[in-house]
Amino acid sequence: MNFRINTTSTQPLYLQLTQQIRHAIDTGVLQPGDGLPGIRTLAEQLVVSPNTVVKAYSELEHEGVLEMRHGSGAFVAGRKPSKVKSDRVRQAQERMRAVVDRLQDDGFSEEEIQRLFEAELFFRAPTPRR
Amino acid sequence: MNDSWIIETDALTKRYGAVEAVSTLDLRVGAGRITGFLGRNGAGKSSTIKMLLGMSHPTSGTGRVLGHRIDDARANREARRHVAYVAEDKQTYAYMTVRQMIAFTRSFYDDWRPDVEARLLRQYELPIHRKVKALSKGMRTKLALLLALARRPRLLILDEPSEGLDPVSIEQLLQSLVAAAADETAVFFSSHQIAEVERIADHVCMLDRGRLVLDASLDAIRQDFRLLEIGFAHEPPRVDWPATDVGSIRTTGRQVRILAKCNVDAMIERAYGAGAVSVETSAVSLREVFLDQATEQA
Amino acid sequence: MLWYKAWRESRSRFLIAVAAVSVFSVGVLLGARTNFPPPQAPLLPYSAFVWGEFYGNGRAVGFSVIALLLGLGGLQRERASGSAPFTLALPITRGRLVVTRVAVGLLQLIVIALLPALIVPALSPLLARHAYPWSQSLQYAALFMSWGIVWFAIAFLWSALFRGEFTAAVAAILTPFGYLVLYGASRGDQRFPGANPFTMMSGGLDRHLGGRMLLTEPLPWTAMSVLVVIAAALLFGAWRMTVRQNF
Amino acid sequence: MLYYKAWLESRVRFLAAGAVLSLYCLTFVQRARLDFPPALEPTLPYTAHVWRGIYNGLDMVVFIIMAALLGLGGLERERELGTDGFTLALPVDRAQLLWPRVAVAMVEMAALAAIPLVVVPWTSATIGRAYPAAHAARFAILFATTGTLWVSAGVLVSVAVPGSYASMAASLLAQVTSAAVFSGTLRAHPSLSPFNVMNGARLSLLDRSTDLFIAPLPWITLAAFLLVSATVLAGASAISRRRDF
Repeated sequence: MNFRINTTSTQPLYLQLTQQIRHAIDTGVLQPGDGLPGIRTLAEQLVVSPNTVVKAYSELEHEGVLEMRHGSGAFVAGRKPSKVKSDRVRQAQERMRAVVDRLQDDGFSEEEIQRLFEAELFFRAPTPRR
Repeated sequence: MNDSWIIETDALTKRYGAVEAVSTLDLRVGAGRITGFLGRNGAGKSSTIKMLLGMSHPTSGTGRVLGHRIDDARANREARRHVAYVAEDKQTYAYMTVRQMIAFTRSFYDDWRPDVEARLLRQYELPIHRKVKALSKGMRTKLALLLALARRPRLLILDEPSEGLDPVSIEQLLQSLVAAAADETAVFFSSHQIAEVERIADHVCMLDRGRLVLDASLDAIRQDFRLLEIGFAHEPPRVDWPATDVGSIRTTGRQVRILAKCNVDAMIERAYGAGAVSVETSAVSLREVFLDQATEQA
Repeated sequence: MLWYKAWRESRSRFLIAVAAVSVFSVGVLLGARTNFPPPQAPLLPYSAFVWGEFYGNGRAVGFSVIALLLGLGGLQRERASGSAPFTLALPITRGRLVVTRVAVGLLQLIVIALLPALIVPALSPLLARHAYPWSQSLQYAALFMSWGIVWFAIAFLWSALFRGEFTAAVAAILTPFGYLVLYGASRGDQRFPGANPFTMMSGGLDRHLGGRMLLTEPLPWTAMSVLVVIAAALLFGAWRMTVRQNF
Repeated sequence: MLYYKAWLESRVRFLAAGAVLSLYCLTFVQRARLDFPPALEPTLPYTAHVWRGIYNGLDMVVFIIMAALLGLGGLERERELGTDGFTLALPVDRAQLLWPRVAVAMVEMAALAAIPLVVVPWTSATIGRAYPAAHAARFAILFATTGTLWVSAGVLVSVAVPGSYASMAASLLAQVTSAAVFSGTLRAHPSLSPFNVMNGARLSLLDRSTDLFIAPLPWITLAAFLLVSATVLAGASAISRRRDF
């Protein structure tokens, strides 16, 4: 299970990590009951502060996605993700890829595309995660 | 936000003749986190660190490291038992071999970790029988790092640790700092490599002309800091922006550029209220914040 | 600007020496005002008193030590303090570095040799109420300089050779004494008496013979020129070593 | 371990001085086998010859100079070499950094003072001469006690004067100046001058002809010298504590 953190992006690292874990669970790469790397190991592997990992894990535990078993680390929670949900996510991915391709054909760079998404997301609805 | 500050200064000041290298600094560094210490050359970073470690005496004001007063020689010495420090100049004793340097340093601390010492010796490929004066600059830096990392201190202070290291060694260094933080060591390091700070630091403190101009968490910078480009059709009116929320304001012609630290929506409404015709917000990277805060006082 | 660099690197040693020599010279002349002629030797001629205070063995040792200290420093010292790469990156040859340091050092040494040579004849009448001939003090200055430049060159060579600046300094300080030990051990003082540096610097006169302790015969020009050649050879050696060293 | 560091930093000065002094004492006695008694003074006792050549000769001069040099080094020198950051970060205060250096310098100085005691008596025996070890021991005590003055002067200079060569110049010239003062203005009180006390010159300690001890050591003066050294060292420690790096 390897994650990729983009340190220059303006999105907090712990959010990136939570999204990637959530994505891995949704796409079925992480099954319920699977163990996640320890805080120290993941921090050293990604070369990020352990607090980033701690924050990501506690965020996901708060949402019930992960279970923290004392002493042995974080595990994916018991609820089996419905099959439908993972297909829906996969379709959404294809639509997203189409949009991005068209934007790139129109000459937008990756950076601008990311800023467009952000501005759009940012202004649509004040995100609860202040 | 835990309340036990590892480093806490109170109106700390250091004056060299007429120049005020550090002026009334109220620095707060928390336990259990990695704090980046930024600032231009001569902003007062090294002077501050030297005062924290009792190397130079504050002109006025005081501070505490690990709860010990920094301007009391005996208390400062007690604090240094649990502090590991890598100086800006990575020089150690030219006339000692690597092995002698390790034996010498180990004798002062009871938190020495021989296993980490052995691992770093292998990882850094340090020739233990060679004299320090015969080491290359990179090797000297790695030795200085080993002498600090082969311990379990409560606080690790590093003054530009990655200076003079190749990319692979820098990656190893950052990993060691992360590992130290995972062992409940507070890490406080000054660096000019913004990318390093952006990657492993939880919190950032920035000095400019001896004053604290930034004290924020990286998550806050990424999430809440926004650059507002406000355009007016006419002369921009005087608007009293809330001082605590604003990092800097710059007016050029009918354009006002504000670095907002928080409450961005409120500011946008206030801008439109003041007759702004266009307000553009964009996220801001640590580098942009640094350039903004540093040139702000230029 | 190399002159300025050489000056700044040796300035404190030089100023300390100048201060000490001037204070010492004036102090002695002031002292002479009250306790000259000394009670136990009422007939002691003033020139003999001056010889004892200014040119006797002890003072020749002092001057030699100053000469040795002025010769120290250079690139090896910069290597220790980390500025060698910067200096070597300058668009200058190492030869020029050596030449400027030698020139500045020798000028400083001349100033220190001339200090007593000017103070004593000038202030003796005023402070000690006795006269002392200029010619004598200038001749002693020349004698001091003859061995002085050799000590300077030796220190210069040692500090080009040794990496640790204290090692070079200690080697320099001990060189005259090492020389005397070998000189004594090889019974040199019987075979070629002229080769004892401190006797020569004191004008080859012996206190026990009494008299006015004035230089009467001409200066030993041959011996002095030999010393100049030796000093030049030592400096040349230091130059070659500095040029060939890699930092 | 600070003693170990102090030893490594002063080792070169000590060993060099030890070599020169031992070599001098050895060659001096060996030469006496051929050239003693000197033609001009056939009746000169051997012990007086030894006193002139060693205790009032080159051995004394080199001992005085090197004793002060042993006191040099320390934090000012480390500032020049860039290791002051490392040393000052150690969990020891300035006094704990200073005293091992002073102690090692004092021991080294005492060793240099003892060289004639170690060399002269037995080498004199090998050339069929005799020099009483007891007297050599007393000279060693006089050398060592007055030597503490030079070591502490060196330590004071090493703390006050930045720059290793400048501090050498300062300590050596302080010695030359004090020699001049004691032989000039203070000429009338030889018992105060360390230059006289260390070998009994111009004091009523030694027999006029044999230069051996005929009186007990001037313990009060020696105690006074130790007191002066202690105060000078305390001053140096105070300066060192207030120094900025």
